[in-house]
Amino acid sequence: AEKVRIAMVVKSLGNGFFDAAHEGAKEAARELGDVEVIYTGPTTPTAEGQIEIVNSLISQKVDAIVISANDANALVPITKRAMQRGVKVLSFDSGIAKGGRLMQLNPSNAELIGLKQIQMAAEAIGGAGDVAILSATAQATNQNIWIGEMKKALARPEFSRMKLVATVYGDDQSDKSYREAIGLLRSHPGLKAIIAPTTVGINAAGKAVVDEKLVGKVYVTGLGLPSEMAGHVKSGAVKSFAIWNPIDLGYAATYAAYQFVKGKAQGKEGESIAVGRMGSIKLDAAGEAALAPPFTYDASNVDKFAKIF
Amino acid sequence: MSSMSSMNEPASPPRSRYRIDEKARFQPRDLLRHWEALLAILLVLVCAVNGLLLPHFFDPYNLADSTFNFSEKAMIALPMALLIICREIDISVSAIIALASVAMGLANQAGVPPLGLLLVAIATGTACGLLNGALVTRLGLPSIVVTIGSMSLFRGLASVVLGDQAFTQYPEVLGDWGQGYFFDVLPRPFVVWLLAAVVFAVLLHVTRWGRRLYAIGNNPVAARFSGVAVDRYRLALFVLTGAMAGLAAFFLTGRIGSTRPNIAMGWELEIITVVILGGVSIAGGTGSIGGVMLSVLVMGMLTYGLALANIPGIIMTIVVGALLLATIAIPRLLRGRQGAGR
Amino acid sequence: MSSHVMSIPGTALHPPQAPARSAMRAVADDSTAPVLSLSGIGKRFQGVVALQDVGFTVRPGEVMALLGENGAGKSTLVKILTGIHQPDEGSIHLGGREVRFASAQDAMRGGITAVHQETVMFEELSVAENIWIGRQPLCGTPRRIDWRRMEDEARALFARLEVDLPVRARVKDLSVAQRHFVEIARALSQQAQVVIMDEPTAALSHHEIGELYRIIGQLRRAGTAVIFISHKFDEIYAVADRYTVLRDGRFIASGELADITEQQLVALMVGREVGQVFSRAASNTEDQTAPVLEVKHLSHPSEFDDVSFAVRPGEILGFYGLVGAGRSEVMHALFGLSPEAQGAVWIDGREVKLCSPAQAIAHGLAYVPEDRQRQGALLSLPIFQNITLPVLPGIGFFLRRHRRREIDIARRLCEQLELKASHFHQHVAQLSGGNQQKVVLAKWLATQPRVLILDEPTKGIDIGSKAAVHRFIGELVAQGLAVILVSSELPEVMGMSDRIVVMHQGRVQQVFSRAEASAEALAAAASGGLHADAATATLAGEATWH
Amino acid sequence: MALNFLTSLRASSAPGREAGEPLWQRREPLLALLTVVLILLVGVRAPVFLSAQSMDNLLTDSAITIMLALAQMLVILTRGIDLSVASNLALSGMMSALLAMHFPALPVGVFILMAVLIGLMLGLLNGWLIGYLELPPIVVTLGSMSVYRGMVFVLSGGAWVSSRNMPADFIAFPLARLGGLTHLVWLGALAVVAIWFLARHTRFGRDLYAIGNDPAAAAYVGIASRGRLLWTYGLSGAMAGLAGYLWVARYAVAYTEIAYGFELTVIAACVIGGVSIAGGVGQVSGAVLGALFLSVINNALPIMRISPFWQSALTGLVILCAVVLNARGKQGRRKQILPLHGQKSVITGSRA
Ligand SMILES: Nc1ncnc2c1ncn2[C@@H]1O[C@H](COP(=O)(O)OP(=O)(O)OP(=O)(O)O)[C@@H](O)[C@H]1O
Ligand SMILES: Nc1ncnc2c1ncn2[C@@H]1O[C@H](COP(=O)(O)OP(=O)(O)OP(=O)(O)O)[C@@H](O)[C@H]1O
Ligand SMILES: [Mg+2]
Ligand SMILES: [Mg+2]
Repeated sequence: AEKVRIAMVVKSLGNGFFDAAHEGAKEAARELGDVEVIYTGPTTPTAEGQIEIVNSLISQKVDAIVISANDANALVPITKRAMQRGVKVLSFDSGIAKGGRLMQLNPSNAELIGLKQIQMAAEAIGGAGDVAILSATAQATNQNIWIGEMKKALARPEFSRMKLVATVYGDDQSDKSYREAIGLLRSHPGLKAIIAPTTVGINAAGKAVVDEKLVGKVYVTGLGLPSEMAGHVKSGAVKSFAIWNPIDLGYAATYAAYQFVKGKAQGKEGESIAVGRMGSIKLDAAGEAALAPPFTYDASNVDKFAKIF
Repeated sequence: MSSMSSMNEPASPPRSRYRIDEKARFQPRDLLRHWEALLAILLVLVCAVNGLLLPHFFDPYNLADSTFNFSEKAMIALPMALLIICREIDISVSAIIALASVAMGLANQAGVPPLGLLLVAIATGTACGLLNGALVTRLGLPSIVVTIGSMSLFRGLASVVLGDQAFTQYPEVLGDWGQGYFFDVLPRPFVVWLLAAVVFAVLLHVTRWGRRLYAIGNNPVAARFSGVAVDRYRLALFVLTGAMAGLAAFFLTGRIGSTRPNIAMGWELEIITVVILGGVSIAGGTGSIGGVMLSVLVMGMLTYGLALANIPGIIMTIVVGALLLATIAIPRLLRGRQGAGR
Repeated sequence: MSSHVMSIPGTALHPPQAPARSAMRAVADDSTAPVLSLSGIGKRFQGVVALQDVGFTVRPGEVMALLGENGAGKSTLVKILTGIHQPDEGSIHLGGREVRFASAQDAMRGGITAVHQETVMFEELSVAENIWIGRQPLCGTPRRIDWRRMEDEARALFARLEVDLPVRARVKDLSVAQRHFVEIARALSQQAQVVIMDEPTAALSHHEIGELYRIIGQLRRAGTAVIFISHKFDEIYAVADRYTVLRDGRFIASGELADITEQQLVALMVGREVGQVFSRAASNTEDQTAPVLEVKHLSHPSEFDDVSFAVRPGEILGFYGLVGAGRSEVMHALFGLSPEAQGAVWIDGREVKLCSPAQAIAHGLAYVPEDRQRQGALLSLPIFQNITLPVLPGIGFFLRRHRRREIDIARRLCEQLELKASHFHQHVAQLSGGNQQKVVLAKWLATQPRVLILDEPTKGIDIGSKAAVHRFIGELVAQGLAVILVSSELPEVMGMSDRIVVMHQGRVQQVFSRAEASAEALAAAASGGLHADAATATLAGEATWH
Repeated sequence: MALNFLTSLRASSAPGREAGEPLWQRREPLLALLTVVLILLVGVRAPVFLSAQSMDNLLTDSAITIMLALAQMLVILTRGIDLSVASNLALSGMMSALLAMHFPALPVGVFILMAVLIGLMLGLLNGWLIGYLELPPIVVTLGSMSVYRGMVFVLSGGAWVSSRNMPADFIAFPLARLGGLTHLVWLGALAVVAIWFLARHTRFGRDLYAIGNDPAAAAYVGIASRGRLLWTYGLSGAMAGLAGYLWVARYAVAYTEIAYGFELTVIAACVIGGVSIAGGVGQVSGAVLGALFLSVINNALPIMRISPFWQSALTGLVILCAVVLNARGKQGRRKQILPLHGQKSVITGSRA
């Protein structure tokens, strides 16, 4: 029979996180048997690049698209058209605004992610002190959502002794992130922690802390892949960081897309979708579902996972 | 001193000793010397190969859809070609798109109707072009230098206004223009581009304005000495480029239904690449709109084909870069080096 | 040292006296072996035959004049000899050995050097570096440029040339004439066996040419062979021993200059008899005719001051001065090219504002600039597009429909000027220097001006064409055109002009009527003095106003 | 006998090599002053910027920009431009990182040498196309910029090489200190001296000025432009290669997009430093100051707590201002025919 063709569109190629998600997708395809996965993404993380790709996927008449969007709104028109042409569109990781997709699979609950990062920071610095956020670009959708959640978490009484002093953007460029990190360290002498919800950022901040000989005084935490962060955990600049399992995420997203193609899922509120070995996921009012809380890595386990993703 | 004229003065103007033909004698192989001919062959080749290898390539709907990927860039390629013919360049075009789109977003929030948004976009682009042009012509600065600076400035202003926010909620009509069709088959941005291309082609190849643009690109000093208001033409071209970038911003904003400061990032180099592939010499004075149109189509079909084959975008940049190098290097290699010297 | 050089520039009538020639001729008698000999040289440019089977010899210590019409192939030959072009066929023997020059460096090493027709200058570099560029003396370890020695040697060169130039000045601050001397110094610095000068006098004024002759004399005495290219016969007879004539890329004749008259030479060059230059009778316009153009108190902050003059229809107003006197700048201002200039311009008795060339053209002015390459020709546009550029408004908006008219305009003018080209779509870059000048001239005649400003209009034009140009100007003037003729050639100014304005250091020094003008008086005024003969002591344009 | 056509010559025998305008009218001192004023202004707002540590970091941070700006200056002097530096940097950086990952036992010198050699090869390819095939530099380097960047992806398979994969001494070298200054600063200083010597005191360097002033004339005086161009782009490539290693090691990470868009920063540094895009004009001091100027801005903005959203706009504004100031300095210097006011005319007259 014809194979079900599911395209996985990622923010940009050459990103270890998505490469791992691709592994998960392939695992799902193997399990399902009649699925062909097309893994693709633009050169630079731009919405326009993804739009071009979705356009060509429509032309190829793929059955489903699972996409991690560079811009929640910019992709809506094109994915709407894809759905008009009968392509099932799901977003994962970084979502598309409602109306532009059938469902959004959050790697975890945004609230949990925000909370987790604040918790890690609090743990590292003993619950009190100045913290700063070093993000990717000011336009990155999910980073912005998490930053919002972090701010909410900081308002909780248990974090009342922590103060967010700055939010800066490193544009996912190592040199700019590094310079911004140094700038944070300089202009906020009392800074205790830098939270970077992006791999380039957490890397650069870790390096900056080491170079400034502030290991033990300033801690870096945030979201990153074990393989890319192992070095900084070793150096001591990073005590712990978090990430969800991208393999599971890719697996579940692909599995869910298959269910949509086969008509076993419609994307209605409260609907439960079976996603193989991950059990089932439940859609909320916004058509979103979340997998699991992010997993924390530290010196004890990072080397083990560094070999996997 | 020597004697006076020994020639009898003819009553009528003297016939010259030299005959000057109107045109060089036509030779069929001259046709192949034309860049446009090579591009046309390349286009046919690209389409044929794609059609053979990719089952979905020749689907008319797909072809129509594929034009959305390049129409906006192609709109800017037209005035950019004129600029490059005039020995100028504008690196800030994509930043102008961002700023114009932000202006549209602001206007939209203020309740300006769709037609007004178009005007706002074009007006913003025009203003940006005016700034570039004024700096280049009034202060005599090299355009590449000016536009590197203004690129940062324009995009920076967009980011000042928007911060980490985005403008959304554009009216439905904009989406129709951005990715809708005329008569359900003709993609609107593409049709607009074609119309613009015809206007530009007439402007450049038929009118005396166009003739003067070539003159300026050829030798700006001599053009000025010949009564061409060189700076006014330059200024007008920068303004025109800005305005077309504004127009492109209108379509792009409509197509993606939102505005962020990093919209259209990096387009300037793609646009310049297309123009150069179209046979417009970076040294000024040569090039044609036909060539630019063909090159837009070649690039469009090529990237579309590669995308259909799911070849990663970064490989595409290698292909495009190599194509650019090959198209300028191969003719030179074939002609040999005997054309060297002065 | 060199006491025989005329002590007061310009006192002698042209040609300036060349240093005693007979004494030197002895060096180059027939028995000497040739230092350079060419045979069967051929060169093609994309099908155009520039040279075909050219051969001649040059002996040490002789000055060989290379003659030919515009486009005869002289400059191409120079470029072949200096390694810039490679010949398609034929051989070059230097000092008895066959040589092949792959590059200009090769030729230099071989001992051939040239002052090219186009100026070869590096504006941002110092005078000394311009002389030694690519060959700077080195010293020390690591090997580095020995600046002091380079400058000292440059100074020594200028001392030898008896020219006073600061070696550290940047060339962009030099005048045209000064640049030429830098080029000559460069050529001399190479101790070459053969020095080629391709129209070296085109930008030099009268007495600077005298300096050049002296330098050629020095070379000759040192046993250097000189190939001298010029379209001016007075110079050729003053400086050269032998001649070689090219026509249409072919070798025509060679021989002793003493054995041939100017007429015969011209006949060899052109292949027929031609008329002579400077053959215009004074205009017959009475002084009462109202001037078509009046310029009153034109000033510029740095270039010129309080310049006033007037031209009547049917009159030629000459402008004479040394290079750098500011004549071109005045014309630029008049033509709307320098916004800083102040003053009044009246046309037909009404004051007009000339803020741009377009306005000037609209008011009937036309300006043929002196720098053909930079200001005149659009080298990679077709001939006809060059010619119609200033008259486009008169042709129509949609040019495609009027191609015929454009070609007709171009054809009429090109035939009158005897342009040598193969077709009208040919790029101007493919024409020889003189033919390019004709295209520029045609461009301005196409505007059918009422006042034609000619800035060195016959620079680099061969004798036959010069006659054509002069005759043509004469005809136009006879039809009521007013002409301003800026020229550094005394014979040309004196022969053509009805009145002559002499400028010096940005100011009008004196105005001469045709009758008053003598070579001595003009030259003296140009170098800043008032000549006794023109004792009316009419200062600065006063006389111009009736 | 002196000729009296010297009357229009004003610029004469000023002390120093480059005769001409007095010191305060020249661009470089002005720019130096501007940089110092900028540093002080930032210091007023954020005194920590003036601390020794911060200055040290500023120098370290500007080293790579300075090195690339110097090489770019040589290229621009010849009327060229090298848009491929950032891609070249990424490619040679990635290749040396991959090498380090697979052969961690090799000494650091080998990785540096490899990076330089790879950069040199990439640069020579540009140089060959530009010098020997006489193709326009902007087009060639635009093309190679895409190709080189794509190659980074192909070679790395899109994966990162992160600090875990790099040997410790590979990472440590750029920031290791010698006599109180980081290796990066020393390398930057070395590059300044070397390029200064090259540009000022070798035939190679002077030929570049000549080529930029008038390429056709350069051929007429026998300058072998092709070879010169080949090696100029080669040098630019080698410098980018070295910068590639330094970049990757300093930030302890290599991925496809490192230094994306950095070529524009480098060119902007040259332009601010008064290197004329039209060729033939430019000083080592200018390029260095231009690069320093940009580094000061880039380092100061984060420290000054200026809203991140204003940074790009401010950078653009500053570039435009610097360029406009440069242009104003250039205007008004034209030849002068009239004797200057209050100065007697300089007719030297003829010697009898
Ligand atoms: N690069 C070139 N490409 C094509 N044709 C050329 C080129 N250079 C010269 N020619 C042609 O070669 C012929 C000889 O030109 P050349 O410049 O040698 O003449 P010339 O004798 O120096 O004339 P003039 O006195 O006007 O300087 C001309 O017909 C010219 O059109
Ligand atoms: N210092 C200089 N720098 C650049 N260009 C110069 C310089 N001096 C002279 N020139 C060039 O030479 C031309 C002639 O100079 P200028 O206008 O000063 O004198 P002129 O009286 O017109 O001389 P002529 O017409 O005899 O050449 C100018 O138009 C200019 O292009
Ligand atoms: Mg010639
Ligand atoms: Mg002049």
